[in-house]
Order: sequence, then C-alpha cells, then structure tokens
Amino acid sequence: MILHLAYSAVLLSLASAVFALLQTRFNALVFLFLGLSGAFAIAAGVGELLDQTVLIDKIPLGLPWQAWHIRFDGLSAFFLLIIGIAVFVVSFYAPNYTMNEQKDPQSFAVLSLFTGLFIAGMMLVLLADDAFMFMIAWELMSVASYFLVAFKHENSANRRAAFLYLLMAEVGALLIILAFGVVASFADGFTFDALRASAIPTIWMSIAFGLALMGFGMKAGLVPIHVWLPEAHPVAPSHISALMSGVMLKVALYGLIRFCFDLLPEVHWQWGVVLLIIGTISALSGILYAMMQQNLKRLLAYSSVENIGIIVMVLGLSMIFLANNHKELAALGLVAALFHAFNHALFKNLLFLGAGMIHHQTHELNIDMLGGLIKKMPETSVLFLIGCMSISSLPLFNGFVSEWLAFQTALQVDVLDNGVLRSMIPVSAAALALTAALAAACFVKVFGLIFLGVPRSRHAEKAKEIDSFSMMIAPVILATFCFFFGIFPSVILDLLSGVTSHIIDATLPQTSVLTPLWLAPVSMQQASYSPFLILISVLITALVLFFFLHGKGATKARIVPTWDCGFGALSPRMQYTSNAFTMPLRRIFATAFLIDEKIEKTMRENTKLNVAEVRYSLHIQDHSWVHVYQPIERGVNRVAKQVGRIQTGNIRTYIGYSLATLILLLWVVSL
Amino acid sequence: MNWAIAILQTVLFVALAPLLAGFLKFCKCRLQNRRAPSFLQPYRDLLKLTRKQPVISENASWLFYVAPYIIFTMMILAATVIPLIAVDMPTSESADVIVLVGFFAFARFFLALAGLDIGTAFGGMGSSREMTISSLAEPAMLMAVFTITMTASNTDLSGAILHILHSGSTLHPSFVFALFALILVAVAETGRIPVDNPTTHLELTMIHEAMILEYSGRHLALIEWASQLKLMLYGVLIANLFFPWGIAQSFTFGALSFALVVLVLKLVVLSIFLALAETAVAKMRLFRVQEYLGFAYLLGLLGMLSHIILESTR
Amino acid sequence: MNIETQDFYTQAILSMSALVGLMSFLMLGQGRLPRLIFVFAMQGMLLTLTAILAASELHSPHLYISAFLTFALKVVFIPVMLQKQVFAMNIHRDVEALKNNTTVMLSGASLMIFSYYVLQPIIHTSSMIMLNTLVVSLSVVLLGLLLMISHRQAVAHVVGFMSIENGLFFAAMAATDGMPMVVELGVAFDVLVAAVLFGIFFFHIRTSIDSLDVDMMNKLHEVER
Amino acid sequence: MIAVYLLLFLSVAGIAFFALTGHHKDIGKLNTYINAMNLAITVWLATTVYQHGTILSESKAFLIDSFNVYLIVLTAFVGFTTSLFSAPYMAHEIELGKLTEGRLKLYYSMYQGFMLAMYLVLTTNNMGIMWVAMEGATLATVLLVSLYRTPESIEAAWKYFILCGVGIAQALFGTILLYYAAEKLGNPENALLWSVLHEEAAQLNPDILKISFVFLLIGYGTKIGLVPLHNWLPDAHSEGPTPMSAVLSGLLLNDALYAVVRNKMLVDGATQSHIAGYLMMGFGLVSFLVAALFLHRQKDIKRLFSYSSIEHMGLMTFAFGIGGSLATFAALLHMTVHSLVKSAIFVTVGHAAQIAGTQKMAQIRGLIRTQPKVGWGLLIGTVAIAGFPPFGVFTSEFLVLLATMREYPWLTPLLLLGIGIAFSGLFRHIQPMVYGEKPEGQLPIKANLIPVMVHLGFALWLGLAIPHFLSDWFSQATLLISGSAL
Repeated sequence: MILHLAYSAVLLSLASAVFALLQTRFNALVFLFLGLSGAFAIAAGVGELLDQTVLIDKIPLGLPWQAWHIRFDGLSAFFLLIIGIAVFVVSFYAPNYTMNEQKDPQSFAVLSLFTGLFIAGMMLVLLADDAFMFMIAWELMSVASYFLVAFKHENSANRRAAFLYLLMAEVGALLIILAFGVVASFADGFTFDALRASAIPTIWMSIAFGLALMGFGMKAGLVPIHVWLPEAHPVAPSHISALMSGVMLKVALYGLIRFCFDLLPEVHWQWGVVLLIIGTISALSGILYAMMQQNLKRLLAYSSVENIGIIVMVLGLSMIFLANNHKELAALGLVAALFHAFNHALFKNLLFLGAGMIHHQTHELNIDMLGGLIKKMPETSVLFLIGCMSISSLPLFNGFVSEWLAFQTALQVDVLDNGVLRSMIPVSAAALALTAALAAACFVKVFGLIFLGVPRSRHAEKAKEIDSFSMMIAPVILATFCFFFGIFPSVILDLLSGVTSHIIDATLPQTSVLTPLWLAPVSMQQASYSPFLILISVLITALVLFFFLHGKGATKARIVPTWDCGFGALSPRMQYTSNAFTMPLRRIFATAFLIDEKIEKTMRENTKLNVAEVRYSLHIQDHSWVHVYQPIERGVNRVAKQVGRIQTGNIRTYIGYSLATLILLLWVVSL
Repeated sequence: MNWAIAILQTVLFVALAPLLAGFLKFCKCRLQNRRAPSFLQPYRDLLKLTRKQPVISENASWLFYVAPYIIFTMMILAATVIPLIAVDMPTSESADVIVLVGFFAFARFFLALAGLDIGTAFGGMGSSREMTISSLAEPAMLMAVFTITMTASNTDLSGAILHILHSGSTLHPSFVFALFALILVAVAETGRIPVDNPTTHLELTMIHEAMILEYSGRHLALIEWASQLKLMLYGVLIANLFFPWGIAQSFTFGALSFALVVLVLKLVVLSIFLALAETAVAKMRLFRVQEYLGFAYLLGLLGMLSHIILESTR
Repeated sequence: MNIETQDFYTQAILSMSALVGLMSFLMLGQGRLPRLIFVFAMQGMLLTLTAILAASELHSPHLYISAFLTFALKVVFIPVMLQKQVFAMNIHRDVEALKNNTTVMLSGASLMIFSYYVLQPIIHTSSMIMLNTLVVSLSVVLLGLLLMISHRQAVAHVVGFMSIENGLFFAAMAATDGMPMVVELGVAFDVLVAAVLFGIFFFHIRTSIDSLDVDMMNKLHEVER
Repeated sequence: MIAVYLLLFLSVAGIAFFALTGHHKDIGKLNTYINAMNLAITVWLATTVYQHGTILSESKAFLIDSFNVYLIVLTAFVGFTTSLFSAPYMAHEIELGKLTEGRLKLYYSMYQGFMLAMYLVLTTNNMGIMWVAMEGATLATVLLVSLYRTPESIEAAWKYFILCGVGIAQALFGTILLYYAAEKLGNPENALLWSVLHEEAAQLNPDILKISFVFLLIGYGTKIGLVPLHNWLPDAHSEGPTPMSAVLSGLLLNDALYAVVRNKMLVDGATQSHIAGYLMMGFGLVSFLVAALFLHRQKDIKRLFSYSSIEHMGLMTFAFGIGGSLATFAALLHMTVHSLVKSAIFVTVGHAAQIAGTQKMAQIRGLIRTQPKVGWGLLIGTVAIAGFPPFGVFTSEFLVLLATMREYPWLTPLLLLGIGIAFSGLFRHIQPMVYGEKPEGQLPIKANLIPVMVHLGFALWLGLAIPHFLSDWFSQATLLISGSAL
C-alpha cells in the first residue's frame, strides 16, 4: 500500500513531465500533477515512518537477468518526505512564477518536462535497491537538472555554469560507480543486499569509502569540490534552485549515508574524522564565501555548502561513535544530522522562494540594488525574516534545535577512549559555533540590506507585494513548518528514532526524553530544552512589558525625518553596502579568499593634492577554483595538444605507424 | 513554590541590573578621581527615558519598534536560565547554556537589524562591527563553557553548578583557563573597554552606541536596561559558575538570603576588578579585537585540552 | 637438410623466391617511375612462372587459372595502365631523389631478417623446406610497406601496394599452393577494381593539387601549425 | 536460407539498377524501398534463426548464428533509416549544386554496393570471402568519400584507400596463415570455413594462429579505427556525404570488429591462452584514451563525432578483449546502441551542417532557437552517446566497468578517466552549437528526423529494459563467443 503511494508519487511526476511534453493548453494540470506527486510522497514517507516495516519489490526493468530492485525503508521514507514537502509547495509557487515561460509553449514544455523528470529521478534514487537502478535514477536526476540549469541558455554565463555542473555531475557519478564497483567486485552481483553481504577487505573498504565520499560530496557540494554549486544553483529559475539546493543536495547526503552506514559492512573512526574535518572546512568556508556574495541566490547557494558541511560534520561524529561501539550516541548524531537536513530543506526552500518573489517583483537579485522592501512587501518580508532566523539558528526556530542536538552530540565526547578524538571534537564544536555566529551575521546582512533601510534603486522603489495567493501560500507553509518544528521538534525526532534502528540498529538512549514539552536527547539530567516553555515565557514577558510601556499615559511617538547631523539631505548611497558590511570579517579572514581589491584615485591635474574621483573595485575568488579546477583543465588541454601531434596529416607517416605496429605486435607474440 | 522562587529570582535579576551598572560607574569615577553619581542614577535615567516621548525617524519600519521589546525579552529569558541565588530552578531546566548563547544571539540579531533599519551610515557600521565581534566571541565563550559542562557532563547550568559544589574544593586547572576566557568574552560581549566604550559617541570607535543611535524614549530605556541586564548576566554567570559557594540549594529563607548576600559580595568584587581594568587599559583598535578574542578562544581551547589531558579519568 | 638434397622443382621455387625478393629490393631503391613499374612487372612475371611451375608439378589445374590471372593483372594490365598514366601526366622523366637510400636498404634487409625470426615457429611446424619461401613473401609485404614509406610519388605508392599483393599471392602459393578458387577470384576481382580506382584517383589528385606528390596532401591533420 | 540469397540478390540488383538506369527524381525513394525490403527480409531471417537456431547453408557458404544475425538486422535497420534520411539530404545537396546527377547515381549504386559488402561480411562462412567483402566495402565507399571532389575530400579518399588497402592486405596475409594452419588438418576446400575451423580450433597450431591473429587484428583493426591505425577514419568521415558517415560509423566499424572477434574465437580455441584478448585490450584502451583526448581539439563537427566513434570502438574492443560473459554481453549491447545512437547523431549533424551551411563548429550556433527538433536531437543524441542513462550506452558502459572491476581493477580508473575526458570533450563543443541566440538570417531547413527519434527511442528502450528476444540473442551470442553463459 505505502509502496504504491511512493510509486504513484513517481508516476505522477513523470505524468506531469509527459503532459507538459504534449503542450496542451491546460498548463494548470501540469502543476496539479506535481502537487499530487508531492502529496503522495509525503503520505508515503509519513506512512512508512509510522509503521517501520521495510518494503521490498522488483520492477521488470533494467537488465534481463536483474530487474530493478526496490526497497523502501525508514531512511528512504524520511528523504522522500523531504522531497514531498518541497515538491508540494513548489507546485503552488510555480504556476505564477513561470507566467512568462508559459507565454512560450515550447520553453514551458521544456521547463516542466525536465522538472518532472528531475523530481522522478530524485524519488527513484531513494527507492533504488541495486547499484544499477541507483545510478540510472541518479543520472536521470543530474541530467534533468542540467537542462534546468541551462534553461536560460541565451546567457553565456549560464551555459558555462551548466557545462561545469554537468561535468561535475558526470565525474561524481563515475566515482560513485567506481565505489559500487569496488564493493561489487567482492560480492556476487550488485544488488544492495549482495553489497551488504560482501566480504570486502578493510583497505578496499576504505578505498570505496573515499570514492563514495568524493562522488557524493561532489554532488552535495563539499569543499573543495563545491565550485559548480554556486555557479549552477542561482541560474536556474528560483523554484528549481529551491529544489536543487534544498532537496537534491539531501539526495546526495542520502547516498552518502546509505553507502557508508548501510552498505559498507562496517565503519572506521578514521572515516569519521575525515568527514568531521571536511565538514568543518565546508561549513566555515561555505559561510565565509556566502558572506562575501552580493547576488542573493549565489549567497544562498554558498550557505547550502555551509549547511551541508554541518550535516556531514555531525555524520562524522556519529560515525566515530558508531566505530567505538557507542550505538546510542551514533544514533543521536544520525538523528541530529537528519533533522538538520530536514530543517535545511525547509528554510532553504523558503529563502529561495523568497528570493524568487523578490526577483519576480523587482527583477533584481543584487543585494546592493535593493533595500527598504519591508514597507513595499510586508508579507514577504515577514516570511523571509522567519527564514533568516531559522537559518541563523536562533532559539524557537527549527534550525536551532538541530544545531543544539549537534552540540549535544559533540559534548558526549567524554565517553571515547581515544584522546585525540576527545580533544578534536570539541574544537570542531567550537568551529560549529563560529559557523552559526557567522551565519547570523550573514543573514543580518541579507535581511538588513534587502528589506530594511532606504531603497537603493528604482526597481526597489517601485516594488509591490505579491498579489497571487497561491504564490504566497508556498512560503507561508514553509515558514509555518519552520516555526512549528522549532517549537515541537519531537514530532520529527520521534519518527527519526525509528530510522536509525534500520540503519545502525540502535535508537536514542533509553533515558532520552522526547515529549512535546521536553527535549532531552541523552537524559533529563544531562541537558534539556523546552522550546514550548520558552515560547510561553516569551509571550508572558512581552505582555507584561507591553502592559507597562503602552498602558495609559504612554506618549505617542513623534515621527520626524532622520537626523542628518545638519549636513543636508541623506541619500540612499550613504547606507552600508554588502561589501562595507562584511569588510571587517573580510579583513579578519583574508586568507580564506583570493581578494583583488583596487582603489583608483584620479587627482585633479593642477594640484596633486585634491582628489577628483575615487574608484573602488572588489573581486573575490574561490581558492579551489584557482587551485583545483583550472590546473586540471589546463592539464587536459596540454595533453590533448601533445597527443594531437601523432596525426601529422602525412600518409607516409601513417603507413609507418602501420608497419611499426605490425613489427611491435609480431615481436610481442613471438616472445 | 519553586515557580514563585524562580519568578522572584528573575525579577531580582532585572531589578538589580541597573544597580550593578551604577556601582560600576561609581567605582570607575572613584578610581579616576571624579565625583561619582549615586548608585541609583541608572534607575533615574531609565525612569526619565520611559516618560519622554520617543522621536522616531520616518524611515523606521515595524521592526524598529518591536526590536527593543524582543531584545529585552530575550535578556529576561536569559535571566531565567542563570541561577542567581538558588539552583534547581524549574525554569533553568527549560534551557541550557547553549540556549543561553542562543538568547544572546537572538537579541543581537534584532539589535543589528534595528541598526540597519533607518538606513544611516552609523547604524550599518555599528551592526557590521557588532556582528563581527560577536561571531568571534561566541566560539570562545562556548569553548570556555564547554570546559565546565564537560567536567559536569551536563549543559544545564544549575546542574553544572551543583556538580561543582558537590565535587567539593577540587582544584581544576582547566577552570582557570575557562575563567579567564569567559571574562575576556564577557568584556567583549558587554561592550566594555578595551573592546568598546559605552561612554563615547565618537563614530570611529563606537559599536553598540552606533546601533542604538536612532532610539529614544521608552525604546532606548528598554535597550539600555537590556544591556545593563546583559552585564549582570555575565557577571552572575562568572560568579556562580566558578565560585558557586554560598548559592542556595534549598528554598529556605535563610539559605536564600545568605545566598543573596554572598552574591552581592561576589558581584562587588567582580565590578571592582572590572573598574580597575577599565581604568588601567586603553581602548584598542577595531582590528586588534580579533587578536584579543583569538586569545580568549585560545584560553578556552587550553582549558578544554587540559580538561581532557590532565583531568579525565582515563 | 639443405638445398642440395632437394629435387629440381624445390630448387627452382627457392631460387624464384630469391628473385622475387630481389625485385622488391630493386623497387625499393628505384627513383624513376618507368623503371619502377618495369621491375614491378618483372616481379609479376616471376610470380606467374612460379605459379605455372607449381601447377605443372602439383597437377592442380586451378593454379593455372591463378597464374593466368596474375599474368593478366600484374604483368599486363596494371603496369601498362600505370605506364600510360605516367606518360600521360608527363612525369616519366623526373627522378625522385630518395633521401638516405642506404638506410632504407639496410632497414629492408633487417626487415627480411625480422620476418625470418618471426616465422621461425611456423617454419618448424613442417619439414617442408619450401616453407622458407614464406619468409620471402612476408618480407616482400614488409618491403612493399617500406617502399610506400620511402617514396613520395602516388604512382610509387600504387606499385608498393600491388607488390604487397604479390607478396600475398606468393605466400598463398608457397605455403598452401593456392587458396580456394573462390577466394582467388575474389581477390583478383578486388585487385582489378582497385587498379581501376587508382587510375581514377590519379586523375582527381592531379586536378586537385596538380601533382602526384602525396606529401602535398596534408590538409587534414591534428597538429597545430 | 533463401532469405540470405534474396538479401544479396536485392542489393546486387540495386547496384545494377542505379548504375545503369538514368537518373529519375524518386531515386532516393527507390533506394529506401530496397532497404525496407532488405530490413523485412532480415527480420524474417532473424525470426527463423530465433526459432530454429543456427543455420548453415547446404554449400556451407553461409552461416547465420546468434552472433551475426542480430548484426544483420541492425545493419539492415540502420541502412534503412539512413536511406530515409539520405533521400531529402541528397536532394538538398543537389539543390545547393554541390552534386551532379551522375554523381547521385554513383552515390546510390555505391550505397547498395556497400550494403551488399556488409551483408556478405556478416553472412559468409568463409574467412576468405569475408576478407574479399571487407575489401569490397572499402572499394565501394572510397568513391563516395571523394564525392564532392574537393581537394580535402580527395585527400581523405586517397588516405582511406591506401591505408585501408594496406591494412586489409595484412589481414589477407593473416588469412593465408590461418588457411595454412587449417589445411594441415586435411580437406583444403573447407579449410577456410569458419564453422569447420571453430570445431577443430583445438587442433590448430597455436603458434601459427598467434601470428595470423596479429596480421588479422592489424588488418581489420585498421578498419575498426584502432589507434594508431585510425588516421584515415576522421578524414573519411568528415569529408564524405553525411549519410555515408552515418553508415560508416554505424556499420562498417561494427563489421570489422565482428571479423576480429570471429578470429579471436578461433585463436582462443587454438592457443587456450588469453594472448588475443590482451592484444585487443591493449589496442582498445589506447584507442579509447587517445580518441577521448582528440575530441578536445576538434573544429569540424563530423570529425568530432568520428573520433567519438573511434573511442567507442576502442571500448568495445577492450570489452571483447576482456572476454568473460559479462564483458562480452556488454560489448554486444554497446555495439548495438552505439551504431543506433551514432548514426542518429550523424543524421542530426548533417542537418545542422546544412542549416549553418558549414561543418565548422565555430559557425554553427543557436540550433535550438533555429530548428528545435534538430537542436534537441543533437543535444539528446550527445547526451546518449556520452553515456548518460537512461540511454543504453550507459548500461553497456556500466557493465564494462563492472567486468573490468572484477577482472582488472587497476584498469578501471583509466576507463573512467577516458569516459570523463570524452564527455567533457564532446560537451564543450556541443553546448555552444545548440544553445544561445540564433544567428542572423539562419533559417530552418526541410529535414526528416524520424530516423533520429526512432534510433534514440530504441536506445532509450534498451537502456530501460532490454526486450526479451534481444536479451536471448545477446546471451546466446555471449555463450557462443565467451563460451560461458551469464
């Protein structure tokens, strides 16, 4: 039954794709199918999470001697739930957002076709139970999303981004295939059951882990192989960016978890350390780069790198605990990671949809060109604010809960015997704290510069609130979730505790408390958090304050022009810009970037003293772009050039090759 | 009963905060050979501000209005978490030290936004600097606090304090580092010299003041009070976490009143130290703050390591 | 065992093979096209004789046919056609300056030795001394390749190509006294068509680059110039 | 058996008819009809073989077994669809004045000639005839390569002629050695019949077969386009008319590989060693990698895809070289999907070149905006050939990788490297051509894209689920070639 729900989710998304291809006039149906697909996905996910039975099936597709194996367990269900929510809300959002595309039936067909395929691919990845089907679904996801990235291909930058994206996807996929191949070569067949049963030596296991980490990490956007991500995500239409950044990265994480925790017979703490370090680096550099961006969607993409880094970090913790036979704590880590994945999906979607709304109303994504929107677009601003608060993990919102859990996991380090680990994990915890704080700074910048202050451009001046209800409902749903799961996290955590039992057959410690009121991951004695109580006390205090300060006798505020210190009119250009805001951090973390900062002064010709005009230009580049990507590209071209020499164009040389080869081979066989 | 105590303690917290600020000012004036205003001066200022009619820029949005309330509320919540005169408060169960940091972050978030709301250069400058410093201070603070909580294997403050109380007068080398780290962080977070100077309005140096430049009347009162409360919170945190002796473990009147007296003494000592420091040290350049906080982080790290290397049982 | 102990027929075949090999060497060193073609015709003649000899000795009638085919194609048709072309295009006078001729010769000799070395295992599969001629035929093939490498004239390439065919034919006869008839016919047919096509191509090449120097044909390449 | 004769007869008739009768307007249609009939015949043949198993003609001249029967069908199919495409294409060329009526006659008769040679190569049981037919294929196509009579085309044709001629000559030497080895077993008349040789493979002298295989591999390898014997291939593909490139890439290379594999089976039987496999693996891997690198430096769109053909042939050769059931199955599948997809790509490429009026990739721009069908066809085709699922190419590459991982793990990184390089090489050129705004005054043309859709559709089908009868064929062929069932 549940499995059929999942199937119908996949089929519905395919149906919407096919329906779009037919190019009928009823575009609404396309989105209806999408919405239904999302709803079914949610239903299937929740249903499976509630009754924890692993469902298995076979579909007569694929290789003659091996049909597609299907397996639907807690982990898949959880990620399917994430996809479902995202797709569901997007189906509300898209119809109005894609108004312009719908004017041109062909481009709309292309967009919807690949959207449907993309979603279907992601869902199939979760259902796959053999390497072959997994790879097909995986690549379907990648290729479809490639076409979506290349959707606005008139712009050459987008083409480059799309190419880079597809290249990375291909390389990553090859690495994943290789990882599967390594395990499969020690097993009979390449169904996941066979892989689980494989008698693989430790060294090969570690190789497989490394390959999988690179392959999935490339998709998930781990530093230093993340460069495609900030290029590709922003250029797609916003609801697609939301799906890619909010959901596709999660699918990559799903692959990583499935491979490391489930398929590989055992885990080693060294792997955990690797994950921990890479995660930390990704989290820190992700948020630092995000801070430096001016394009809103690029910024959000980089912040995805950060959040993925956090999740991988916590996975590393969980792996370390698992390898040291502290299964409950491993479960705790896994729960924290999964919950953060869930939350990230929520608020990242919310923010991308918000960015889409801003772009839709102002045709502007450059933070320095916006401002003062809180008055023009009040509802949007509230929703966006909620997104910002969740992502910068403030209490009462969901982002905080998962980071709190992460800290709790890290603080269990005392149970470990290995001193190195015990001293390293707290450091990474502090790095996590730094990341959170930087994220807060970053999103203060985002919200402050976009919504507060005075408009910096005519577009922002003329902006109006979204008038379509359905477009507004999508972010509303997400924002509500962000708040709700911030107050009652136990709803999700309960579901998750079952997931872990499938993957590492362990659940949270017995002493842990997960009630709507209390949240104590290890035990009530160790640490407890009650967002609900806090919410209550917030309300009480606010009421009291209001009563005291706005009771009778409170004078009404006087509204006056801003005090300009008597210098004359203030202009919007006097406000802090994005670069100005981040300048201190840029100077402090200067080594993290490749900064090219220029100040050109032109003096008045008569005297060398007084300045006519000053030009300031700032260009910040990613280290890994210069030190990882470009060298590879150059290398390939150089080798290709060298190889090109063998084809001289002279036929006598060619005959010479023939003779030489003949002689060589004859010599070889005569040995 | 417990709840009553808890609420009373919180009220006490809020009530005493201006007094601490006043006393601190008093000490400083004395150290600098100036005639000091009375301890109660802060109360008078707050009262006056609440009476005055707020003057607000026309650019201000609703966020500008609500920010002060949010900030103040968050500080009060923080006050409910930190044990003042008694441990085992039901309120302190609801949030642990990480949440405490979260509350501070929450307040800061809105303070910075409020700074950006009017759209003046000063506001942006203040928010930018505030976020920079805090994002450096937070990890240092957590490092310091984690040292304690790992010793107590408990991130609830009252739990940690109890653990330290029961472990008797064992001398933890790690605590020394943690203490100094926390003091440094506290100075930075509460915007005192040498990181920030609460008394100046010189645009090149001001941080906290730059953000609240546009506030007036009751809003300003709330923010001022909140920052005084913050100072008190850090003071109490340091005092009760590292020198918990005297804090009431049973809700008898005697214990509580004794605890109060002890606490006052602790705070007096602390504020004298702070005053001394502020008189002796000069404000540092903005871009030396990272070194300062880096040092704090280092101390926290050393505390952590010495806990793991020197104090753990294995 | 050595050649003295063999009967006349074997001796004849062996000497024939020696001559055929010699012809290949002569072609290798030949710069003038008319002479080159003549030598090629000689080689064809030798092959025909060998075929007839073998046919009469082994009483296998179909060898007569292949002898006739060889004569018709390799002695009459192709050489005549090539000569015509050469004179028509008026290149019968120009001599191709063969660079480092001695090296080519030496490498040709070493190719012969190499082919002997390679075919060693095959030769040892039977006591038939006739098999040694296989070595000659292989070296004729290789020398044909070498001829094409060392010469730049398209006509010379055709001659080289055809002399490779000679080598093959000789091999077929020496090792297996003739392939099955149907194959023989097929091969002959292919050779015929090939010859015709070559004729057409000379014309095309001539018109397109008005020369028959294959080194002029190097527009299609992958090198950065 | 009648089917085979009918097949060959039809082709011969086609040659004669086109060559003799004067030009008439629906000559293209006629060609299509003949190929359609051939396709029908081959399907009939296939079904009979599918039901009754291997067929050996009374004269033992023809052998149809599970290995070649599906290649025959494939040949007929590609021949048919390409003729569908070539009719309007050639008509358009005539309009452009690139061709004369006479040449068109030549084109069509040679088209049939080529098909005849292909059928003969596949159906014959006699290794000698196989050689003759293979040479015949060269002779039939060489004039088509120089059809346009441009200096480049003539140069290309000459190189094609000489290099393939020389190569094929070496193959003949190998055949002679094979004959010699077999003749020692008695009855010289049957000594070249593959069926006989395959039965008695064990008695054949291994040393001779080893040497003969070297000659055969180099000879037919030249036609497969194995590096470093490949040099004729890109020239011939890029200069000839596009339908020719389609059939060359889709069929000729396959059949040459088919010949090599047939011989490999004999050698394996005789030597009981893996020497032939090693040679093929070495050749295949080198071709695969080198061709992948060449892709990066191309400026001409047809050269680009001919290098990609070299790359894929290299992969198949490698896979056959590995031997073993999995690899062989993969290689057979890859043969099929590659010729399907590649010929489809050449069709779109032809249209693209006609739209832009040039084969220079630098001047082909904005295809999707100009003529969406062509643009998408090219893009999807490239996606398929680059090995993205759910197209069949992925399936076969996946299996090859797994097989390699089993047998020679240390070679897999090289394979992956090759795939990655090839992919980037293709896409860096394709993207700017299909995407972007359309250039000024670029107009859509009359194009027949049904072949493309059909081919890609089949490729997709094979990727998602291999139909039962086909998988049966493949597994029987696998059993035949590798000697071990899946």
